[in-house]
Amino acid sequence: MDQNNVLIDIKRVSKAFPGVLALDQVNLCLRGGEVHGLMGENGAGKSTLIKVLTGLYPRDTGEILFEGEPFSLSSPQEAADHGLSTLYQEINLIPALSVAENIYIGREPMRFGRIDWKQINGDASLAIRKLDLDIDVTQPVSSYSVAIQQLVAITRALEISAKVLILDEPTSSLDLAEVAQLFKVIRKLKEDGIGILFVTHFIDQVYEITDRITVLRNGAFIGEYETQKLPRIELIAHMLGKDPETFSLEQTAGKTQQEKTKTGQTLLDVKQLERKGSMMAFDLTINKGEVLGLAGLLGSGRTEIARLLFGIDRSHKGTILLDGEETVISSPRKAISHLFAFCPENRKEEGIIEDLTVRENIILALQARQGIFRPLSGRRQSEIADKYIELLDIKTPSDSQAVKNLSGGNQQKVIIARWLATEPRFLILDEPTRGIDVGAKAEIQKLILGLSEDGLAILFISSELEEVIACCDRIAVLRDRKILSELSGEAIEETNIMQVIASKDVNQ
Amino acid sequence: MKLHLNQKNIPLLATIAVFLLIYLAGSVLYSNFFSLRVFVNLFIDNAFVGVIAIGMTFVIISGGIDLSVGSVVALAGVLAAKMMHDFGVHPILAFSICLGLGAMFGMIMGCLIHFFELPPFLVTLVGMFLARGLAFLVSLNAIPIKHPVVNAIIDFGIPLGFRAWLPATAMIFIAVTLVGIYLQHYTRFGRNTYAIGSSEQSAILMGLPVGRTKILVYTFNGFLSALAGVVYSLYTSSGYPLACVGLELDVIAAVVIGGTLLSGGSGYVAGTLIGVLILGLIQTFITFQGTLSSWWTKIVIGVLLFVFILLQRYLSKAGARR
Amino acid sequence: AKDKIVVGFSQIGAESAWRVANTDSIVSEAKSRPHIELKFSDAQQKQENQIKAIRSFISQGVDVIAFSPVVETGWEPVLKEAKRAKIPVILSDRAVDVQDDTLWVTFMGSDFVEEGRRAGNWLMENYDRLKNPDKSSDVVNVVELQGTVGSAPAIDRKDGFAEVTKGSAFKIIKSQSGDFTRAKGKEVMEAFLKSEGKKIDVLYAHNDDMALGAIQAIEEYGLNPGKDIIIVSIDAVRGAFEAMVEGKINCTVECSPLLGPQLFDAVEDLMAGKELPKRIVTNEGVFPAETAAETLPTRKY
Amino acid sequence: MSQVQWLRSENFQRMLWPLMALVGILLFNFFFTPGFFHIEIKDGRFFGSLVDIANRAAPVMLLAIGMTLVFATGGVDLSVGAVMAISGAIAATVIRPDYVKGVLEYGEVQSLFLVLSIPLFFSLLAGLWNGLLVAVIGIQPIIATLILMVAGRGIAQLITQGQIVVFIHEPFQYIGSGFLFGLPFPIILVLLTFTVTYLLTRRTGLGLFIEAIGANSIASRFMGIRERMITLSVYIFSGFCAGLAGLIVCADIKAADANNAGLFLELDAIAAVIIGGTMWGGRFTVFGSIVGTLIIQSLTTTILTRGVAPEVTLVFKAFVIILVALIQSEKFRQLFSNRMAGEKVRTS
Ligand SMILES: Nc1ncnc2c1ncn2[C@@H]1O[C@H](COP(=O)(O)OP(=O)(O)OP(=O)(O)O)[C@@H](O)[C@H]1O
Ligand SMILES: Nc1ncnc2c1ncn2[C@@H]1O[C@H](COP(=O)(O)OP(=O)(O)OP(=O)(O)O)[C@@H](O)[C@H]1O
Ligand SMILES: [Mg+2]
Ligand SMILES: [Mg+2]
Repeated sequence: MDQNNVLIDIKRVSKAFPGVLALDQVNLCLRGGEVHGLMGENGAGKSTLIKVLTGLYPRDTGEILFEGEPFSLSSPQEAADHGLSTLYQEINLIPALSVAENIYIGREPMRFGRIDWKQINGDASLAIRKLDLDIDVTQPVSSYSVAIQQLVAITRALEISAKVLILDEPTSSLDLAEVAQLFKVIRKLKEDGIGILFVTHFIDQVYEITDRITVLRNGAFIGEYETQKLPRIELIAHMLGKDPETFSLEQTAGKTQQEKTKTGQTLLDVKQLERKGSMMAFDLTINKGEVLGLAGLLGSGRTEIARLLFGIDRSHKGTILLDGEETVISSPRKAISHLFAFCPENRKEEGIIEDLTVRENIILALQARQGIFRPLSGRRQSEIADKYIELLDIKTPSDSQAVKNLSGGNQQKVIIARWLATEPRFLILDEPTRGIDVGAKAEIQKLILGLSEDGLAILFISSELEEVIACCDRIAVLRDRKILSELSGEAIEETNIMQVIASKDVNQ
Repeated sequence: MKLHLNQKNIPLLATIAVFLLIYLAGSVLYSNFFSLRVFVNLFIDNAFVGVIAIGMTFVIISGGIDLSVGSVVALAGVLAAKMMHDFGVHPILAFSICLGLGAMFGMIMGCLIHFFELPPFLVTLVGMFLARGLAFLVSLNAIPIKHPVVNAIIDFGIPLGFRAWLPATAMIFIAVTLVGIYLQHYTRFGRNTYAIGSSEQSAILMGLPVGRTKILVYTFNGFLSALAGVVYSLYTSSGYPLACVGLELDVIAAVVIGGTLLSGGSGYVAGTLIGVLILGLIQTFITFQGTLSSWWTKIVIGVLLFVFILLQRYLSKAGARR
Repeated sequence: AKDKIVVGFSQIGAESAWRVANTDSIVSEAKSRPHIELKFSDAQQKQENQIKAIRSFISQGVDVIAFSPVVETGWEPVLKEAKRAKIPVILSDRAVDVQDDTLWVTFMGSDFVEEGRRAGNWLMENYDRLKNPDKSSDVVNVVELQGTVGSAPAIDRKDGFAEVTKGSAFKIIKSQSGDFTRAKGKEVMEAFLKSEGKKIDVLYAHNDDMALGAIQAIEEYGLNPGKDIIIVSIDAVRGAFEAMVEGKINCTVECSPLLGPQLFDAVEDLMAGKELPKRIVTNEGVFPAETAAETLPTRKY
Repeated sequence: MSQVQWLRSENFQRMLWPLMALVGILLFNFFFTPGFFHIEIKDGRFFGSLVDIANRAAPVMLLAIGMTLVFATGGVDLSVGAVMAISGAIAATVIRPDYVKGVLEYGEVQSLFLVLSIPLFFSLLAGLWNGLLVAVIGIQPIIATLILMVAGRGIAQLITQGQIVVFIHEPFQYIGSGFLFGLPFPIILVLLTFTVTYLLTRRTGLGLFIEAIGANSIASRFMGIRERMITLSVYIFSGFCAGLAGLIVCADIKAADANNAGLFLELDAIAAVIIGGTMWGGRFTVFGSIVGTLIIQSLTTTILTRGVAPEVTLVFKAFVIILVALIQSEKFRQLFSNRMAGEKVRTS
């Protein structure tokens, strides 16, 4: 690699927010033709560094050189003009506009003084196919699931012919096939000499794609390493700031293999539930003290099942038996009254309430269940909030920080905390560990398993197959809005799941 | 025949359907209602409302609002009249100055909204007070405009046959609508307004020129308000400081009836055109009815508004279900 | 072929009791004449609505158009259109400012400037007689409650009053808009009293409603309306007569809203082909408090 | 919460700047309007400009209290002025049922209870109507309430037949011009409404729910917050506040003026709410709206007492309000403190 081909050189940049020193003398050096990993725990300052780089936040001190020239941006617009193409962590698209337009807005091809819609739609179809996705690009982006939206956002970033490509957790809700496709594209860009800054919490992906890694911890610069020369365990040690000896890499496989003392009691028995146009009739039983996983590809209908069970969408046919009694779950409120809880996959739109504080976000669901006239006292609120801030290790200067000021991973933890605080009987988790760092992910998985041992029934949805396998007692495999089969015990294995998904015969 | 219905267009089609329905109802109920002349009158009488409504559509799509428009119409009209009447300024020059000032007025409001992050509601409310106040300062009295050039413009028109006549003001309305459609669908400026209104944060992160677009939107609307002021003063051949009190609500109503969401991010100029015509039609209905007392007039306007909106919702739902 | 005379009437709105009485008079008079059909349209205080209404009358093909203009200017284009359609136009209550006076047939109603003059004249003639003995008549401090800023009656009534009191001992020390309403009249008078207090000798209100509101403010302030502060207002609605009987208003200048009979007489004459005078003056008076008790029962509005 | 914490809290910060603006306007008067701060006690009643301002502001304060909650849910209520007119018209008609038919004699004296409860009942109904359109049918608030804004005034005029219904009813007049504990009764009513609203929103979960709905209604629904119920109630409450304001105005001038009561007051209320620091869809402060109303009213009173020419009034008002708004804008303040801040960074 050409050592002199330095595109961006960040030197001793600091950035403070009220109560937080988000970046403390951070350095980063990105070269052309490399993929550079930016690693760190939740709240380490990765996203902030990117935002400082692209001019969204002014930096307090420090210097940034772009191709050797001092460089100071005041807005992402300028960044784009300078050839920096950025995918920010939260999916930032315009929900009301079409997929095609989202990809090209701001630099639409013009013809005779007017936007050339034909070309936009044509180009967009081609562009999106590079990621192996085949969707109608004229539909509004909001009609697609989070994963697809993420792919659209990635496509937009890739389509900007730039010198620098910055990707902040692009893969957080993608499954293996999509990730592989994305990496193919990234490698090609790399060959073209583009510098790519890549943020992720998936260690495997870092080793698969990056050339060098910069590690941040609590806003401080820890070091820059060649990926090949940095053992995984050391990388994690740098990120967490612990001695490699004190922990083992196998943290993730949290499942206590000793079979739980299964009561075998059925909590939910779903029979032939169907919603036209979104989910074909399916049966499902969910037992107390058990984690049931849903596996499947993009758009296979996992989220749809969760929404049906939580009363967000109404079913057209079929019944739900709760503790053996037929129950109609007509609204989230009804579901919550049965002690259900639902952690949605789209945290920005359906999860957090940005302007409210961390404390308020945590206690809201509990308060909603208690009703208006049994308010939680200020002290009780703080107690609950503090308990979960500690339990989930949420990084925030105080519980009265507005939740929008938290890092992505910490926002996710707030949502989990919200539902744990309601002490539910049945917990639906849709991509619960999206954007959560390795250490915390293991903690959360442990927590979930612990809760299930106490009798909580859990429906677990994740695009990370590994995680599903590690956490679940049974797994239902979906394809094309249909449950194909159910695996349990020994049969839970990656290859088995893949086989079911790939099987041609739909009639099992 | 298989109609290719895009999901997005259903509300717009529903609005058009509502318009046709009432027009039909009127034609059945009242003689002389179904005539080219009554139809063209909708464009003539509502030209100034329509011109602003086009600008307001952009403002509302960008997630803002502009309450100052009615006052700016009055200010522009009275200022132009004053310049012509008292200082003998040539009408073309007087009108141009007003258009420039209107655009500037809008731009200042846009800057306050963008740079100081003040709520549009408040800034434009202040703009409404200010413009009205300035109009009073220019003249407390209504000022007649008597100038051969103005008269020539007023008398200019295209005969359409059937005793109907398309005057300059209506042509301005139609031209502005066409320009609006072009800006909205075929320019980056237009598309950016959608982005800002749908999610300003995302628009910033996507590197769109948020500040420029926002200021431009208010500038454009200020310009169109002044243009509406010119249209209004041609329509009445005078300038009147108390003109168009409460017009902003009519305009917003027209835009919203046309299917634009007040929360920003969606809507169509074409829808607004229909919205303006629907409001005009309600009035035509009432004058043709001709026996309503003042209070029943208000109640009936309210009821008709309600019925149209219900009908529109019902039709778009029914359309979406297919 | 038509056996009825169709009259299109465009009213300003229903912004005050006076206006309502005006509408009432016209509508009920039309009802009482079997061969007249009235198309009534309320413009909600907006000129643009009036223009729309008139244009709509033209396209409906009415026989006569009558209207009370919101404002004097701005009627040229639409009146030309009416003329082209050969529909005669009658103005009521306010004149219009057009160069070509063949655009309208006749104008009936009040003269706002004249009303202001009458109020001023009455005041100058009667002040000495009514004033508190301890007040001087060398300098008389007048406060004025104006109507809606920019509206024709407000401008004209102010001008008329100013015209006749110019150079006299009567000085307007405060003048604010009370929007022709009671509530505003009360609020503004409170503020006047706060800042000028007992210095105020006379209140001139552009309509009775504001005067009635102001009376309450004066009473609450602890002064005697009609004695400590002489009150002159315009319109002569029934409420003002009641107040005059109690001695709280000293004089009100009539502005008669009962134009219905006159209007339809004119319409019928017109259709019968008679020549109408360009100006039909309404019979109006000045009512001092002394005559109030006997006039009150005859007031219709 | 300790005091220091409270001073730093977001809630206090949001109220700080409006309060400063109010103090500024009052200080101006302190120096330039003699006797402005003079409060005297006559017959156990407080008199003075400050009391007057609060008293005059009372109706708009009530509107603003209701509007604050509506605003926080991401809506707006344009119909408040019309509802004021309806409520006053009904009250006057209850007192003199046959006045509009030309009967000038009073019938039997109506009990105060009826005179108050019937108008308030219909105000609640008006609020319910708005709420149904917004929360159940899903019409955009500005249009939903515009319907009642237009039709409501028509209804009020229909009730009074466009006439000004004057009346005498001592107990009812007390609502508008009576005194209690030395203060004008409207002020007491506002204090009462404010306290109840404050307790209802801040001592229960309601306030938080309203803010949650306004900030993110989807997420709120997913959490089991009764979004529709709450939105509905908020409009009903706004209707009630408007009705109460209508009664005050009507009792104060001893007449129901359906044509003008509450005309354009919705704009004042909206301005007050925004100046007071409430966001459209999100955080709200009822106290801030009270301060906002006081700012506008002290401005109006200042204009009236200082004798600003009526034609200049609006221009003057516009400049003061925009100044008040700018002081509240963080960006604007930064502009002026930039030099200081710049130095701080350099030295650190
Ligand atoms: N606008 C802001 N205001 C205040 N604090 C902020 C703001 N943005 C970020 N922070 C704080 O800065 C720190 C770094 O946040 P950042 O988003 O950079 O973390 P991150 O490394 O991207 O974490 P994650 O992996 O969870 O996305 C966090 O403690 C966060 O709370
Ligand atoms: N391939 C696709 N083509 C068109 N629409 C899709 C596709 N995938 C998903 N969607 C839309 O996205 C929404 C969510 O889909 P679904 O619940 O099936 O996703 P999922 O199985 O949870 O997978 P993921 O959330 O990972 O995309 C649905 O409304 C569906 O219309
Ligand atoms: Mg991040
Ligand atoms: Mg999903």
